[in-house]
Amino acid sequence: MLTVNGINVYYGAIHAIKDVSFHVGDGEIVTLIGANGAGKTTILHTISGLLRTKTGDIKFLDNPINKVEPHEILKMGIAHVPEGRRIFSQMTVLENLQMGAYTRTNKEETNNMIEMVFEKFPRLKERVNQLAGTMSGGEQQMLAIGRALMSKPKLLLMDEPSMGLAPILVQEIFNIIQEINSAGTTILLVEQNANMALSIANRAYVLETGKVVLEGNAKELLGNENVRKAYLG
Amino acid sequence: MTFLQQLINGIHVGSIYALIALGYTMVYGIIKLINFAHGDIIMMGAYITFVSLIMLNVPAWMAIIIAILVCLISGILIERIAYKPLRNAPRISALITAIGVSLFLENLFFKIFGGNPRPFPVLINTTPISLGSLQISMVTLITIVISIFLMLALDLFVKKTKTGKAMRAVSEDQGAAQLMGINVNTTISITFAIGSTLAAIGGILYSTAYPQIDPFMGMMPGLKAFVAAVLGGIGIIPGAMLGGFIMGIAESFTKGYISSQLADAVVFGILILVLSLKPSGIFGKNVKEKV
Amino acid sequence: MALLETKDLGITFGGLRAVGDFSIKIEEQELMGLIGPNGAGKTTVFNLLTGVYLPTEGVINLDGENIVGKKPYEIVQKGISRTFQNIRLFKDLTVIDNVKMAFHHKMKYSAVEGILRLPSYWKEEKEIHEKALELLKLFNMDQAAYTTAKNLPYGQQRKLEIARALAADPKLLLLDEPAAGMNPNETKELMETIHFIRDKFKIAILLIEHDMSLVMGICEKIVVIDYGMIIATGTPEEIKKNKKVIGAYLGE
Amino acid sequence: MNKRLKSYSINIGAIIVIYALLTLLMKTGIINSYYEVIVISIGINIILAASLNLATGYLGQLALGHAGFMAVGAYVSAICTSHMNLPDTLQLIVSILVGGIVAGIFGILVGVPALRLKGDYLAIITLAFGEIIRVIILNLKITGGARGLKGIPPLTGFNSVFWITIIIVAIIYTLINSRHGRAIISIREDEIAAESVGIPTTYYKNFAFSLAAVFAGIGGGLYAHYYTVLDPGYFDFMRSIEILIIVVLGGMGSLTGSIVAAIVLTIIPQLLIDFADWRMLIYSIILIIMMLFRPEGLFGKKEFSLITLLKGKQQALNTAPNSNGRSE
Amino acid sequence: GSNSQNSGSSDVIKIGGIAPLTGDVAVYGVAANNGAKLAIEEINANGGLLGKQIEYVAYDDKGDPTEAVNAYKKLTSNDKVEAILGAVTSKPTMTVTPLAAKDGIPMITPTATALEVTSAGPNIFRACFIDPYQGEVMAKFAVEELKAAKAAVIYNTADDYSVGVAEAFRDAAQNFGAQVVSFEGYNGDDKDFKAVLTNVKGQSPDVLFIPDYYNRVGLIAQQAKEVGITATLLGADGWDGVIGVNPEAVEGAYFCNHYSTDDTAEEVQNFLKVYKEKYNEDPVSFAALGYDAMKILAAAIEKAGSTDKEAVVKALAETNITSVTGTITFDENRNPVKGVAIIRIENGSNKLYTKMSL
Ligand SMILES: Nc1ncnc2c1ncn2[C@@H]1O[C@H](COP(=O)(O)OP(=O)(O)OP(=O)(O)O)[C@@H](O)[C@H]1O
Ligand SMILES: Nc1ncnc2c1ncn2[C@@H]1O[C@H](COP(=O)(O)OP(=O)(O)OP(=O)(O)O)[C@@H](O)[C@H]1O
Ligand SMILES: [Mg+2]
Ligand SMILES: [Mg+2]
Repeated sequence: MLTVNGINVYYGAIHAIKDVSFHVGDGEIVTLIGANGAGKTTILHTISGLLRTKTGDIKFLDNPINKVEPHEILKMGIAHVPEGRRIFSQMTVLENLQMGAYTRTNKEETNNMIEMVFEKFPRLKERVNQLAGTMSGGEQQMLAIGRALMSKPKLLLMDEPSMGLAPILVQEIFNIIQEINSAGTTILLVEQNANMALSIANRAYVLETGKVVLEGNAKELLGNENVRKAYLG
Repeated sequence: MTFLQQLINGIHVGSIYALIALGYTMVYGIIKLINFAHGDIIMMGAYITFVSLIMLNVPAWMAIIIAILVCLISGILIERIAYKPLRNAPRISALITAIGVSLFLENLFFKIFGGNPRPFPVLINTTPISLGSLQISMVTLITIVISIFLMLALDLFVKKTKTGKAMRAVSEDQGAAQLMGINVNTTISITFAIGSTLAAIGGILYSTAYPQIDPFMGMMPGLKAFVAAVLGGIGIIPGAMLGGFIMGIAESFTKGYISSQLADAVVFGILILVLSLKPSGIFGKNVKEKV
Repeated sequence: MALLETKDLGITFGGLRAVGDFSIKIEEQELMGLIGPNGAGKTTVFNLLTGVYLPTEGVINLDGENIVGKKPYEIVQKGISRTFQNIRLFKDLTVIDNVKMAFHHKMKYSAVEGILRLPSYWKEEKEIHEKALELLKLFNMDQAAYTTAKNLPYGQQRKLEIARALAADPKLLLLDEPAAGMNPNETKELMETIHFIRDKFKIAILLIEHDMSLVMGICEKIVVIDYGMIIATGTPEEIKKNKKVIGAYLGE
Repeated sequence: MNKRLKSYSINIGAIIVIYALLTLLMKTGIINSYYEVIVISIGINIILAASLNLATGYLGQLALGHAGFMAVGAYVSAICTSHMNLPDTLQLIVSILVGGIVAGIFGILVGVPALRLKGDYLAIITLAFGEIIRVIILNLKITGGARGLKGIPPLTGFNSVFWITIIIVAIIYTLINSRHGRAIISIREDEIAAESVGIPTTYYKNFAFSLAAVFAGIGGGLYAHYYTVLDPGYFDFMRSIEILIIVVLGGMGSLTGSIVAAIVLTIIPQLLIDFADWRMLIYSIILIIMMLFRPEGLFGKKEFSLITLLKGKQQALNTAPNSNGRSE
Repeated sequence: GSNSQNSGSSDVIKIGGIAPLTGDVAVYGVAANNGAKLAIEEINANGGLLGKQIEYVAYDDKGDPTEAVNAYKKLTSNDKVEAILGAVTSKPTMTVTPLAAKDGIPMITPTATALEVTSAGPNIFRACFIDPYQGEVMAKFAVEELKAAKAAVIYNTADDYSVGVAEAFRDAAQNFGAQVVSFEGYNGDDKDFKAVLTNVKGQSPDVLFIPDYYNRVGLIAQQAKEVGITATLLGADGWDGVIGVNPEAVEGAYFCNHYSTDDTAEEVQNFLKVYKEKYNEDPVSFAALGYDAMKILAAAIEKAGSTDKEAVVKALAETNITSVTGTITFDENRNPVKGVAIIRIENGSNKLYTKMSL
């Protein structure tokens, strides 16, 4: 579904991503793990078009997307739950969800989606008219995920969705990720909580200072001695 | 009677301020830039109408459309050339280029048309309607009606339409807005187009009321309108409107009952008072940053 | 007397009672955890303790003195400093300048002495420079002293924020989710650091964290809140078994 | 200690050399009285820009009413001179100090309400105050109303402007590189974080803002005693903007930037004077282009330092709030 | 100036100009400057001065006193001009006069009307009337010719020209026995004067005196009509040009001027013709004064026989020439002594109504 081939990304002079290649198959959950600053967020931003590759290419459903504008990429079916949530804090919860369905024209479908999101996150329903910026960290995270689901993406990029969530919710978020996945959405997941991520993923890539250093079956990596030492504690 | 007359005078000026303030507020709302060149779009609107009428001899409605189109396109171009490259730069840099653009437009028109004020042709029959000893000119009525209509339309547009919501999203977080599938460049261009259209209309109404145009005519109403926008709560459309009316009426009453010299001081004094009591303007939401 | 004691502390936002009837005691050098579901009001408690929000009810006694109504900077000077859930460093300043900021209220020389560069200026500046370096060394960050803060990796930024809070010389340190965004290995390292800080600086620490390995691993006492109210207090062992806590927060 | 001494002597040496050179060039007439006016305008602009930089660059509060403080200083010092009769130099010093202090008092009066606001609201309220000050001056008897003040004794000369500029820039520089300056900078960086490490932000905001007003007032005093005529129309909003342009172009938070920009922006209009009515058009284009190419200003937040330059190091640019001489 | 050349040769006589060529008072500066340039062209075409061509170097002062000093110093230090024509508005002029007095350089301002302008030194002259003079003449005219009993005055508080003339008019009108029922100021950058005018209307005056420049007068007159004022409008020399801006609003009004365009004198008609040919617009009084100032200066240099400062100043003091604005001599304060033309606006054009002096 998604093929990333030898991409290099720079922040000014900083070479953040070095020759990274990986792919995500239809219906898979693939996870990227790695220490702080390894470049995980950078990769997700590059896929959704907020950052540009210097060299290399990215193909989504066989179409090259590394020169496509971010808003077009969303229309092609990639949604992104960004790091740090980036909800619209001056808008209400409901308006945030509506923004998620910006490209959709069918009102009824939008309302159905909103109901579905409320089902998954009842807390959002309680706060439907609260300004998003005043919600707690965890509530905002739920909103960010809900918002991304609104566009019914084919591929969902998730950047540390469990960060700052209560343990009971972390469990739940991972359940929801699996649910979303089994409902047909492919998922590329970035996580610090490598244990959890590897336990729900099909395959995984390990990143170190902008390079892929290891890849394989998620369950195998979970058992890998080096990975355990470096990322699982 | 003088009282009512002064009030009507105030509402007239106020509705023009309000109309200009709307454009300020919209542009500020989306890219958080005090668009100093906005006042000069007013001047452009007036000059283009003047040129089309006098030199090209087109009918009035066409002159107005030409003026609006030219302003609209200029607004978009100005954003593309002078502001867009600075989107990720400190905001104050864009403020300085905005001042640069303002100086440029003023001096460009100065160069082309000279500093001599030009009489603005009569677009609206100016015979006043008399109600007793009260005089209301047609211009006043039309100005008030157009301003209020445009404000309501704009408010609905921003609140209800998708593009309107996209504007609010872009104003908060351009990156996140892109992730929602919003074309940020287009949205910003639309905002400038609307703002410039309002400025053009404002310019024409202004020049109809004060039928004389010169290259520097946009400065004062621009500044006052900006103050009006802040007074009402910048970024908030009804706020701009209310701010405009308050300024106009306060100005008119101060001139009429206290002293003309103090009009500016009173207007700015009201601004200071309002901001001291309500730091984000009359309709401004007082959002404290959550830490 | 306890170092910090709150009585029936509470705040209401509009109609929402974000925190209520919040009474706790923190002893000197105690290491306490504050946990609870998202939106329970943990960060709000921190904001009340540090004067960012003015409580609508209740008292906060620090060393027996009620600090309600004091400005945030006054509270820092009285001995409570904090880190933020969303990191708030002076992003464009160097690491060492970030730390030096927090020494401000401990320094004496006046603006005139500073401008005239009198000996008091040189002496104090030299002192805090050395102190700041020392502190950074404790966190293994002295190598990065002259890097701009925003260029640090996330984990290091969290550590820098803790170092900066420590530089303010608190009696009570409040840490809001210090392990957020860290992988399990980094979290482990952080646990050791927190322990070390407590012992070395002899201060009390109150921390919010969702990473149970950290909370259960180092806290001596844990307070659990839900919907702004305390639902349980106890040692990690007790909390782990508490049915209410499991239902509301920990999950199975 | 040694290093410190060396850095002082290099800087003081450089200042004396510049002073001697300028004086010599004036004596020999190479700098004729036209160029002398430019040198003096540069000095006054440096004072105004450096002081605004304190409020806007270091404190981070966008202020659009700086000309108002300059006006207060100019008028008060001119009136002061007309009511006293001291020897010239002393008279000038007393007058501009009084002007500066009164401007500083206005700074506090404006700052207390204004500094509670943030961002552009602060900008607009300072603009409002600036305009009110102008309107008041326009309506007072003692200021001569619309006619302005005339016949102010010409007490300002190259020497006074040169040394006062040096002193003010030095004060701002040493202040910024002290704990008080750090406190001011911390407010620019993150006000909430600043409070959370124990910095009384309200105090420092008012302190920096009114100190900036004092210096602007002194600049105004020098102006009044050089041009000998005061026109209330001169101290309008556009004048505040001109000063702001210098600060931004030089780099917000860079004193050397303000100095260089003051020189450049004083000279450019003079060079353009031969283009008559094309002049402002060209100026506006230059302004736009400069900002597009260097949005962070000529120097950003960096300072140009002679020491590092003399040592031949690669980085002659030194991060500002860092008293101990190292940079990234 | 666009026409400055870097020649130090002595086969030209350099004359410096200071005028607002940009900024919001540029209208006046450009007009005065155009008038001066026209005079120079004529002189040069007729063989120049003392057998030399005049080289005119004019710098922009933006109407700003600071810039005027820059311009002055540049003219005297770099261009080493022999005499100075300028500045145009009063404040920049008064910033420069003390410097000029110290240097002793012959200086004539075409248009700076403030009373104190020429008091800086014996080398400072002007070609226009002073503020009080115009105000007094118009007061006399209102009371004696128009038989006005109630007069109202509105003036621009930000402009010392306007203030000066207004105050002189008020005082004189009272002396001549009229009642000044309203004396109100407005702001320089206003466009809306209805509030003030509404108050004036309440006093029902016979005449309304508006001493301001033509661009604002056009607006004020328009709005005076709108609020229903029927008083006769009166103005001063700043009005010249108003018929180009808003002729209907000022129909039937009177103002005083330095000259009248329907004066049949050869100087006037020739000037009107040549000016129009060259600049493609009708000259306003600023242009005429710029032209005359240059003529006065040239005549003085010719008379002095050299460009020696003292000689030229002495010759200036003895000026007696006839030009566009009349026959000009100087009084002991170096202000011109000449008649005032009272103009009436009829059918959209300026008609000489009468000539007056105090
Ligand atoms: N805006 C930026 N400018 C310069 N460098 C950046 C920027 N953003 C990230 N970097 C650098 O790029 C590298 C990769 O950063 P990235 O945010 O992708 O890491 P990450 O793997 O997502 O880390 P984390 O787990 O902390 O989120 C880091 O070295 C970081 O310092
Ligand atoms: N300024 C405010 N205005 C309105 N509501 C607020 C405000 N600050 C906090 N709240 C609300 O108070 C509740 C508690 O928020 P708080 O940030 O304290 O939660 P928390 O326990 O820290 O959660 P998390 O673990 O997710 O960070 C939330 O429901 C939040 O929406
Ligand atoms: Mg990341
Ligand atoms: Mg929290």
